[in-house]
Amino acid sequence: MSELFDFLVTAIAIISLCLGSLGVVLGALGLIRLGDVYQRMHGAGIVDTGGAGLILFGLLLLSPDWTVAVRVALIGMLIVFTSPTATHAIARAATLAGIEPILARRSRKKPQKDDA
Amino acid sequence: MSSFILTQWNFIIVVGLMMIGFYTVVARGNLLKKMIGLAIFQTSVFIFYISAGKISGGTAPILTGNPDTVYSNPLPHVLILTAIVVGVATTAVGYALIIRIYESFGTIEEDELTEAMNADALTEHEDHISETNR
Amino acid sequence: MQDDPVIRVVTKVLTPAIMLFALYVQFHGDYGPGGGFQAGVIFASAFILNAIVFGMNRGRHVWPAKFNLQCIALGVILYGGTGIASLFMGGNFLDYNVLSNDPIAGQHLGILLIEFGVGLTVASVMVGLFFAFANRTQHLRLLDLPSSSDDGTSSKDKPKANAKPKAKAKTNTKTNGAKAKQVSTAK
Amino acid sequence: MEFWINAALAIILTVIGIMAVSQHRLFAVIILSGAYSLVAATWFVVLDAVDVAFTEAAVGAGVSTVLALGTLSMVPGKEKKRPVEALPLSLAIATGMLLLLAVADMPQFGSPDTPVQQHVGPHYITQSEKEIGVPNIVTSVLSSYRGFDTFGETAVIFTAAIAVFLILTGWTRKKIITKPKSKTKSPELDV
Repeated sequence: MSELFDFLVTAIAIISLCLGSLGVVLGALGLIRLGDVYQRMHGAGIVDTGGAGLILFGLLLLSPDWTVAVRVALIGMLIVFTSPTATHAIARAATLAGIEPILARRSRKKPQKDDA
Repeated sequence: MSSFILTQWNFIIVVGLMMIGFYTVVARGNLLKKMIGLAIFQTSVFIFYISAGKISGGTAPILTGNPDTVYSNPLPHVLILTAIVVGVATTAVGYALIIRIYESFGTIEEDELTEAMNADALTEHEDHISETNR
Repeated sequence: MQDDPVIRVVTKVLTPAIMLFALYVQFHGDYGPGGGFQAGVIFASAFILNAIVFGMNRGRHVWPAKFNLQCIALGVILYGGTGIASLFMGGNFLDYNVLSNDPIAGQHLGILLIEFGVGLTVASVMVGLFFAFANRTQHLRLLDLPSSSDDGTSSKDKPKANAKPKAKAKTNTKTNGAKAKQVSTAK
Repeated sequence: MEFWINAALAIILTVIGIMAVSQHRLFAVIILSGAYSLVAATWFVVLDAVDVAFTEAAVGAGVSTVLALGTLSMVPGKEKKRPVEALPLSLAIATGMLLLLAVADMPQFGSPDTPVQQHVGPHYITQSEKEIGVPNIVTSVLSSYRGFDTFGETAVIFTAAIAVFLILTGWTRKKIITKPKSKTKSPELDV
């Protein structure tokens, strides 16, 4: 019974680690490929929540003893606190600096939409 | 050749980073960028030291109590640990000098700076001449 | 930043956590990765965050300039004083074995003291460096000198910013030179 | 496996370095140098130097970037575009080639019997527990075996801080020049 449980926990951990790595890669790709600062923030958000969150969840399941688990949980808490705040600060700074979202710009200049 | 690349990989990359930093320090005229190039140069030296202290299959030099554990050499770590903090302190002095240079001459590009300094020296010279004539 | 509730609240929550983590790094440095240098930088980052979010004046209020200078000197004195103390207690300079009856306990005490000295110096140096850079514009105003960042910092004319301040600063130096001339002629 | 992590991090580091020096906007240069420091810190973890990685992440990527941004807020944000200059490039490449020759003579990476591993390192590793009693060998070497060294480094930091305070927050000679003028014509100057 406990062997099955261990196997399941390890399997879930490995799956979440793989998904987390995929999330990090996708987020990095989005950070490079997307158009303007607001869209790129979405890529960064995927790295923070999808990537780091899933990887930390996998590591939490795999942690050998409780002190390591507590540390991993603390790192997760830190990311939960700081990542949305940093995203908010960047978005706020961009708005205050007068940068318009690329979609708003496109919808205003409708005739040129096909060119873009 | 390929075995050379495989076994000395870290040192080859260190040389590459050193070249990037060196070129930036010598060729780029912007003083702030020179400082960044210097930081890249510095980091390449750090990686060189740490790579020299690494033992394959070793762990970090924190005693585990297991007598069979192989530890990497702690000495380069100590040297680099202090070098990093000293590096940022000296870099801060460089940044402060850049700010003062910009306030005095209005530019941080090297060639314009030379011109501005020459012009300043000329005006000071003229001042001196006019004062002595007066 | 001061009028933004999200950043303010998160800063207030995080600042003690950062300080606690710095203290953990400082005093757990004997057993895991960490030590005075890292702990000092992390401790300073708490104050830097506080100053960025709540403004330079409030940041200075929390960590005054005079206290900062005293802390920088105190850290170095603590380090050197530990060495001198071991000298007076019959050992060599910075030989901690003599600090206590048991050599191992002496080593522990000595390492604790000098790591604390290093941490104190590094923390206050980093805070002081940050304030020195961040208060430069204000300081120039205090000195009654033209500041270089009066124009060019507003984001809308950023593209033109590398041509504009140059011209202005050059005129500034010229006017200063003119002032100097006037003063010298007045004498 | 370890080699491939090593290789990937090295390539990322080189790419970030080249990107950082080829940008003309200084803001991008500074942010990329922060990313460079973080990747270097990750590499230090792979190379078993956890303390160094910790310091590099806190200092190189944190405080150094903050100071650079503080400087950038007072100087122009763009670098004057320059062509790639032949002489410095050839100089850098020539130095690199010479160093590659030296690298060929270096002992193999990661081997335990190099000269670096022969002298004081084994003494620290084997005797530290008996002589110092602190599990983290880096701490014991840093503060006990090489206490003089660290004392010197602390003094350097102290001196650098004093130098920055004198350069940035001290009085300038211009103050002495402008002061008599501000006394005579204070209402005009206050505007």
